[in-house]
Amino acid sequence: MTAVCCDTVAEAVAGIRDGSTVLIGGFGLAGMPVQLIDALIGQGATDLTVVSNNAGNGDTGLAALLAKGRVRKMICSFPRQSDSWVFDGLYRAGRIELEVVPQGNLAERMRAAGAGIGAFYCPTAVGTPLAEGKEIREIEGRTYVLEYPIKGDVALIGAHRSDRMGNLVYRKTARNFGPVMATAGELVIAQVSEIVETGELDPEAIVTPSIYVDRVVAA
Amino acid sequence: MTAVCCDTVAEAVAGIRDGSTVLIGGFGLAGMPVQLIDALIGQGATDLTVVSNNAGNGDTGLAALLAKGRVRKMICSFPRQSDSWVFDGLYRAGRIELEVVPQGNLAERMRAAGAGIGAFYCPTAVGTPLAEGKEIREIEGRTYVLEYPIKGDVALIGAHRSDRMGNLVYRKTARNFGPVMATAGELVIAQVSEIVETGELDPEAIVTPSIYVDRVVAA
Amino acid sequence: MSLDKHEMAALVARDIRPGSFVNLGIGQPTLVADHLPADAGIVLHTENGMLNMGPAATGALIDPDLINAGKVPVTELPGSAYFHHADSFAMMRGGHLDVCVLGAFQVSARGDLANWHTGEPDAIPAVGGAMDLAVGAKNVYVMMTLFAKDGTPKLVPDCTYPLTGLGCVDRVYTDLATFVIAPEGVVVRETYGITFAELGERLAVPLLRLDG
Amino acid sequence: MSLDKHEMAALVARDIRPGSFVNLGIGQPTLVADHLPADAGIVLHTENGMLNMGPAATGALIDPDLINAGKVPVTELPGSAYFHHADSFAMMRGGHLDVCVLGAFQVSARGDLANWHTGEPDAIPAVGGAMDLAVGAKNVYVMMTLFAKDGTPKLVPDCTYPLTGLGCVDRVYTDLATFVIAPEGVVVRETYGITFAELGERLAVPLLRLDG
Repeated sequence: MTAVCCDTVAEAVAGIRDGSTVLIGGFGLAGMPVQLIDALIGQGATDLTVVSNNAGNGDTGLAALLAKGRVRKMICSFPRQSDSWVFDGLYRAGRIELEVVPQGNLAERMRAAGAGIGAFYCPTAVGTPLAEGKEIREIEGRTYVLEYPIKGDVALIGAHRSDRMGNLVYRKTARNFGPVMATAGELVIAQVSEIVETGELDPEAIVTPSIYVDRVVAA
Repeated sequence: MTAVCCDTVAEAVAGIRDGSTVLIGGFGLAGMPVQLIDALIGQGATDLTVVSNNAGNGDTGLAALLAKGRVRKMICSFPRQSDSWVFDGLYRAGRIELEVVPQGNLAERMRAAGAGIGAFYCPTAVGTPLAEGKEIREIEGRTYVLEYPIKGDVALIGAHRSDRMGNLVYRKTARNFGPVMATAGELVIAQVSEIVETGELDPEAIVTPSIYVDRVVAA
Repeated sequence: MSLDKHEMAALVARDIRPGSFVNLGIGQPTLVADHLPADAGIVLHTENGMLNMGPAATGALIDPDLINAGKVPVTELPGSAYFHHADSFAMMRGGHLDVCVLGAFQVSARGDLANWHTGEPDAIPAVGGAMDLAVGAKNVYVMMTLFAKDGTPKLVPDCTYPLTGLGCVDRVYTDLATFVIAPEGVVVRETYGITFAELGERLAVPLLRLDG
Repeated sequence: MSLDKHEMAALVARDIRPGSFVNLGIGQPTLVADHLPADAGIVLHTENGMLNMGPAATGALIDPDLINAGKVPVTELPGSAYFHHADSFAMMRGGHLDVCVLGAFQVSARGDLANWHTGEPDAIPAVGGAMDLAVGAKNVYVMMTLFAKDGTPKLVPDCTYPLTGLGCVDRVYTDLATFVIAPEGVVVRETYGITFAELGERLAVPLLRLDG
């Protein structure tokens, strides 16, 4: 179904259920859908599994969601940062579960979810602790680890501009995880700087086609 | 290594060896690198395996390469067309081998080759003759077929414009297989309508980054 | 009266919800586009890498770089987007299309689809994107005549032609009746110029009547 | 004289061929950029989705949407291209980068790399893109001091820290010597302020001398 343009971020995050797996875009702050995360804090859904590259910076956005005890589990590649004190505290207190996933696996596992791939043999992490307990196979002389898709009930992403149908373009390295998460989320919500009329975006330059986007909001 | 801009198509296809697997872009005639194929005919490499969506149209391009007996095997999704008489004749005469691959598998298997994926479980063709003899696995209640990458020694692709570094943009549905083949070929040769100065293409709209392209030629 | 292909296309079009993303297979299914209401915001996908495809191009609008999966020149509508083949098929196989409409040689009572190969030993096999569409779209609608030219039914207990996909068909639109392939069996939704009883006599498939 | 980190970076830069596509890891490896000749056409990749990254941004050039993998604001050069994370890591894992330069806690004589986790039980694990770079780049160069602050060697018979990748390191650039990890063993290419014999005494790894 084509996307709905929402008037408010509260409307955009309506209906997210407790226990959901929420994919949250961004790499550091670039591409991070901060207003959507704030709206999710207000919306109230809890017991969430959050999939995001990092585990929050400072005290706002994802860190604030974590601080409110609303996240049961983080799936990310790089939780530990100079300003990840909220996550660090929760983790050391045993109050949050952590699955560390190599950044490329994080991206490719979400791509697989969006592309209908059941599982894939991946060269990353062979022989390391992150491959422990996983199925291994040698193919043409190289060793691979079997990796499974990561699907989201919801994806919250930040993009640059949307048209009224939900086609998205991004800006510079703020593109990062957004396009992949848009394919892997069941309910995809995009926060953009601007919603333009349909037809204003160059069809050759659209990165996330409207088919992947359920709701957009300018924020 | 950054791309080399060639003055002639002959220079662009120099060095292609007998027995190579050659990925050839295009869907029908859109995106078909016709001048590169003509140059390959002149260049002389034989005993080729050609991977392309179709198996040649009319008497020119890929059909002409086939007619000269230079292709040992075709890997494609849709050989049979109203004007595929060259291929049809060779096939019925037992003079060419054919591997029919569902179009999505063709694309995804090349993507896997370019992305370092060893193999992937794929929903397409389960229970059909095209899955016969292949490994099957049930994952979360759905059945998948294990598919392996298709790598090219060479990729011949058609694009719209290139800059001097080899960044490529395409035009409308002529994009089709080009970007995927560019990732899966060892030696990637692109025919473009125009080579522009580096910096003239919009960095947000580049479809094939220069890292994938070895040679470009305006033709 | 039995339906002609345009009437069948109109029936299919009527069942496609506004705002849907739809792939119309090569051949008769492309006729469905003529019956989609212009204001329904239905977006057409073509597997060679485009969303929001417009009608066939004629005259000066013909552009060799802008074709559909049947290699017919087409046009673009505002809001269209282009993408490469791996992305296009990821979209299909990942279950993002709401509906695809396909032709068929045979459909089985369980919704198996045979539409790519007649099984003749000298036929050159060619599958294209049929198998990907069959497994990928949320709803697979088949549009076909109910009987082959030799009078044999195309809705069958088991497909005898090589399969395209297993249990993937949701609805079948034919010249004589429309069917829903449901978990409990084949449900006849409407008949055209034939009675339910006659249909049951001519098909080897147990048929259920639509209640209400 | 032993080398400082800038001299080490210069040595790495000297070994990168013109026209190469290179990823410089977070930390000291980023210093290599300062020593790449401007006319060599070397293209820097950052795994958060960009090719042909320019130098760090300062002042008015700082753009929060344009950062490198270390989350430092950077600039773009003519011919740069942006792509999403799955495409960026496909590029890395598919073997398309010519060189990546990484820091390390330990490198083994067989080229195993440990650079993501100290193994301390209370450390919060964080891997980022290190494992993907280790398996993906055609040439993996490590840049590190040869000895830890406590004097223990970082070039070791077997890594005791959790591994990042198996047999993936090709060359090791340190303050005291540069090494090539070859099929026949660890080859010392050059030494700085230390002799080959002294090096052999301080490392538990058998060392080969570069012939010629």
